[in-house]
Amino acid sequence: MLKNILIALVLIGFGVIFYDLFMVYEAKTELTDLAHYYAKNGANEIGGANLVTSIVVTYRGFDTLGEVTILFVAASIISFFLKLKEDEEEKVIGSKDTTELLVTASQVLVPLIFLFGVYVFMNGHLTPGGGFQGGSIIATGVALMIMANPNFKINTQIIHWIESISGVAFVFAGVLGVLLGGGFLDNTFKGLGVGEFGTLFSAGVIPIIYSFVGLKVGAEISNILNKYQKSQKSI
Amino acid sequence: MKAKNLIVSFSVLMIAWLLLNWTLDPLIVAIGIGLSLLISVLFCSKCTVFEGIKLGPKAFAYTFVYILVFIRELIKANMDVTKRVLTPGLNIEPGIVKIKTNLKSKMARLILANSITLTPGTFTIHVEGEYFYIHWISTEAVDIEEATQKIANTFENILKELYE
Amino acid sequence: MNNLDWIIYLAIGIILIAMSLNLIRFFKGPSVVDKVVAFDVISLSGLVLIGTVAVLTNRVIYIDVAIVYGLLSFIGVIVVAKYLQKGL
Amino acid sequence: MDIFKLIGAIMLLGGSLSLLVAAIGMLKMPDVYNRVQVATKASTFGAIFSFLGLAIIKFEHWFTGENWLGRVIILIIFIYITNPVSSHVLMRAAYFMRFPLSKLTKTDVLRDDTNSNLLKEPKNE
Repeated sequence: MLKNILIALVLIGFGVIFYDLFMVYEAKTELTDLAHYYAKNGANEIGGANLVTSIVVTYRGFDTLGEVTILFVAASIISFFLKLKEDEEEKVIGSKDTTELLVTASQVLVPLIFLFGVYVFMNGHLTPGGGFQGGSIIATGVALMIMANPNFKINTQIIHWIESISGVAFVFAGVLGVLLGGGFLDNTFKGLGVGEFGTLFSAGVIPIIYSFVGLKVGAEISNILNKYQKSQKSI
Repeated sequence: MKAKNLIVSFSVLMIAWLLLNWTLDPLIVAIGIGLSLLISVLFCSKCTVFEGIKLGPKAFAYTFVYILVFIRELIKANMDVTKRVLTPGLNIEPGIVKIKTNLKSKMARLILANSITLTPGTFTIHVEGEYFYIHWISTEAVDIEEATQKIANTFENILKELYE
Repeated sequence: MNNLDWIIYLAIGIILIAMSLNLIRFFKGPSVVDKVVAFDVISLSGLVLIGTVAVLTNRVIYIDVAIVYGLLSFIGVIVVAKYLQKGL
Repeated sequence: MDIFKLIGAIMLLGGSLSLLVAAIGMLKMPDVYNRVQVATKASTFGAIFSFLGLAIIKFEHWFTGENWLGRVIILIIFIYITNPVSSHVLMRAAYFMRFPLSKLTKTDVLRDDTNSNLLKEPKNE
């Protein structure tokens, strides 16, 4: 009885808190100076429908480069500290360990999840997605595969190749901006234009840069998951 | 068999890409073709999910039959659940029974299990070889043959036309 | 066009009531599986709420958000089930 | 176009009522297995039906402009595959953790088969 009263009190408390939040909330309508500049000139200069993407990739491109680097360093340190055992013996899986239905469902779903991840990072300048989000979705697919099948092995070689190539390509696209455009990571190359506003092929090289960021993030997080799984097996 | 796997996987991915983008712009279609090819070669060169699928006008027609039957059973299941939940008192007789299926294809077994889960009163709790263990909210039959007859036969007959 | 919006708002109210009933089961649930199932039903209701908000505010991109949310809730339930069974 | 909005809104209402039934079933049923059973059926149906209703409300956007129909179809297929599978995995975990069945239970074939080692046990070496 006391427990039920406690539950009711907790629920009422939640209700009061959220009611206050909901009623007191007032949207900010005034823009600061910097935000005013972005809102006024962003769409014309960059050509992306999603202004956040323009800011993340172009106005603050160095910041994104740094974030990708942080993720890379984190992945390296995790794989450095985990004790890995490189034995390739296959575990015997009984029917109690994993269900056949989950394995089948994962085999159907994982390609679709990968496709959706690619869709998210290619449409980063139009929808509320982007490279980091798309990469995380791809890594979710890898996590599903690992969970469905305990004997699943990722080809680490491919992951490392994808990661290095996309990292180099990201910097290369930035340097191309110096040569053809107005500076490092400038997205509007001379003679290329920004394309028609609101279509997939607009906003210069933002979709391409975001694709590289997405591939790199997906590869790094998959690598972390893979390393964790390997260190689990050795216990 | 391998080529068939690739073709089915490729077309599923391509349809999903077109549904997501909802346009027939040639560049987007080209990107979709390349991407679907890449992903299906990466994942489905060894996979066994779509093995035994039948392609052809008859299978196409039976897909619609399956969807119609499934919708009918889904609505029936929800009438059943609503009746059980809203009438006062517990009029349930739960039990776990065993049914036998002859389906071999992985995808067909997944669809069969999902259909059993979403139809009136039954829930797939464990899969072991050719036996499915079913949690039944109002146990009407314990015998394997009789339970199979009552639970799985409608869907199994349709799925046999779609997969072999 | 606006005269039919009250049905949508009524549906939102019903979904919120359903979510709070599930919340009771979530707090009370005798076993951990009860809690996870309650969480699963809450996330599915949340999915429908996201869709409803997308229709009310006329923004199609919220449906993408719903897809990602459904994916995450699926993976979350499977992780918990695996953990309960034998430790990942 | 108003008729489509009416149909869609009524479908949305039906779906939300189904979600409410799922919630009441969660509170009423006596053991884990019956709860999962009722909640899965009702909530899956509720979600699928509501999203169909939402797509029908936006009927005028089906062939021009924003892509409502395609995304909703993807979402419905996704819910159809994932929700029964995740409930199945959860219920299996509950069963093999030996959560008690309700006293009303009539028969349990799986318990007998597990005890007589008909199921394949993983080998421990």
